[in-house]
Amino acid sequence: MFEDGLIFLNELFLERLNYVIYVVLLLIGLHAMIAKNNFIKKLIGMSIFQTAIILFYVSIGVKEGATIPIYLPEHDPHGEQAYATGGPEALTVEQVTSYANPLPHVLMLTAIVVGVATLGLALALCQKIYQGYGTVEEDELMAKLEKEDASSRKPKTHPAGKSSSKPEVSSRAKRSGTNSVGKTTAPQAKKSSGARKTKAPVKKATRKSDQKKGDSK
Amino acid sequence: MKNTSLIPVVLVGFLLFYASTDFPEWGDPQSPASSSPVSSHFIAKTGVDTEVPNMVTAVLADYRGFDTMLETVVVFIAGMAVLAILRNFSRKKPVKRGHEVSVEPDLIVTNTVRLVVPVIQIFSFYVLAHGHVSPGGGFQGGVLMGASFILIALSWDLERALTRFPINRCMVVAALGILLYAGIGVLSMALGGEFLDYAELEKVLPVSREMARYHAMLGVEIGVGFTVTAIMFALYANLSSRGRLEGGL
Amino acid sequence: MGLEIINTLILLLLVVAALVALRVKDLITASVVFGVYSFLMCLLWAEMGAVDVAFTEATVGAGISTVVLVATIFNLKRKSSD
Amino acid sequence: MSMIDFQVIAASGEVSLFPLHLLGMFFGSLGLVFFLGAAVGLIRFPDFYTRMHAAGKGDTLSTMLMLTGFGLVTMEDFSLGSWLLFVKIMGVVLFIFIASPTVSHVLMRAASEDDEMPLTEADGKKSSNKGKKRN
Repeated sequence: MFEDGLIFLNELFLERLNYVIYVVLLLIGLHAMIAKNNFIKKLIGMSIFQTAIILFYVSIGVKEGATIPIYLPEHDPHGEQAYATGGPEALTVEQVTSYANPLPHVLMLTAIVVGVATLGLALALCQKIYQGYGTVEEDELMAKLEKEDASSRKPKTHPAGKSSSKPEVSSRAKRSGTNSVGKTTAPQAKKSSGARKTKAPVKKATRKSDQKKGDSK
Repeated sequence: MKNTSLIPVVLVGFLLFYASTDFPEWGDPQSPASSSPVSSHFIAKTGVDTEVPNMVTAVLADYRGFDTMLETVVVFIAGMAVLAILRNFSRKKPVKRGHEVSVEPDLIVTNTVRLVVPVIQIFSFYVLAHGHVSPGGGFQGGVLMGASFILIALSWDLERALTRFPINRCMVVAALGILLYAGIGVLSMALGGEFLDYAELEKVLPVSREMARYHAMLGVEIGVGFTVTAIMFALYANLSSRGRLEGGL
Repeated sequence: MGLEIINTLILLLLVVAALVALRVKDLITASVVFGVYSFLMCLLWAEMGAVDVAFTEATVGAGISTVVLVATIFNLKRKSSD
Repeated sequence: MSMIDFQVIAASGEVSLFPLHLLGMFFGSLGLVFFLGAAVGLIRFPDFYTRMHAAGKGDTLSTMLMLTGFGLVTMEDFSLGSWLLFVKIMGVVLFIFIASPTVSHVLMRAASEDDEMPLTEADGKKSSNKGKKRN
């Protein structure tokens, strides 16, 4: 049992180090994406995750003792040597095994470029979040969002809610100030803001004024 | 949060380590991925079919041309999205950033960049056009070209780079690249083949079937290079200036 | 055998670079170390025979992506809480 | 190039290649020595400017030396292909000769704009009295 484990470990760490490192990097990236607080750190973790998967693909395409997937001059079917012996011929099986597998390389080549494009997109979103909330830390952002949410739900306890609904009404009143209806909407809005106890009446009042405005037009 | 995140990480790690014992031996030529008929076909037949010595370029631009076209479209869409998210047209003075220093562009740096940028651009053309015979191709050449414009923007300021490559032209060039790519596909369709079946281009090009594929691949790579150049520069220009397209880094 | 030693060395350095990039609190340092990580990855791929991928990673990962990260961090806060 | 190749080359009588390889290996090892010096300086020097001095100069010179040595070693015969490779490597050397000092200059300038003070003699005396804290 113990020796089996030893052989297993030996095989894992000496002959398959590429696979082990791929798993380790993937886990590092995954942990960073879940646990890190800063969005930029999360994005770096995402990139590490991505490169780990690319590492996996490229390691699968490796052949022992093979060269890079570009034809050697003597193997090139359209090279000078091939024309000397006759028309272009496909490579034999032995010659095929002397080249690395090009398919994973192609898949990963496009993945890298698309990866940097998506990284740029994510960074643009980060900048937009920073412009809106002044932070890219996850916990601060969550706290701010919760505060905003709470203030919009319970306007009595939080003065911020009052200010958020009041300018809306007043601006509407201003806009329709030239209309004759403007005089009727303004007192209503005042009344509603004065007699505000729950959320529902406020909404009704603003809706009513909206309707009136719409009717007048 | 930090400790609970360890649970999925450990779980995934355990599963992957368990699975990694079933992976093929490292560097085994008989592994499923390497001995599959698809990759063997690519290695054996690329030179016969297309006259391109670099298999990666051939597979990228010819055998899997549809895939690459849509990858280019993905890059294009990402650039458009960054422009749409960040672009700021307001004339108000921006809020000063915390560690901003406004200095004259450095004499040594600007002169070095003046020397180096043409070399980089010529090298990017070389990489793009020589990608059939050596490592390289549209993506690499395009990124190098975009990097040369980014270098100008870094050493002087963004306006100077934008006088050479305005953002409107950037987007036009990006769209032109995809148009070139798809246009070659449609052209081969019009000549009686399928979409992106470059061999049909022998009817308009004075070369053999294999050489027609070679030249069509070059055209496709140029299209990819256009798009990637423009999008890389647009990414930098928008991200470094918060969408205002003015001022240095 | 010589290549295997280099391979092992690069693989171990990769893990170190990834951990350092995620542990530093200064985000500029983190992005520069991430550039180092990308470059090590590029070396590894060149060693494994994927020259095209290595070339792309050298231009994209070590060039553009670091620059874009730094450009963003200049517009955000430089310090990270973790 | 391993030692076996040398023996083969020496045995086959193509002695004219031997000095070129030897010269290339000499340049390569000289570059490694300078690299070691740069690394030691980077660790041992006390403040940012001296460290950049070590890194900038050592890096530039050692990279150029190593690349030159590499170009000489790959010079198998004097055919057009090997000349082309040699010229390409020399292009890289020229590029590094231009770019690397500029980069260290930019780093220095950024530091001086960031009010990073160089270590003066007074600082050295103070820190030597306090103990080796700045190392």
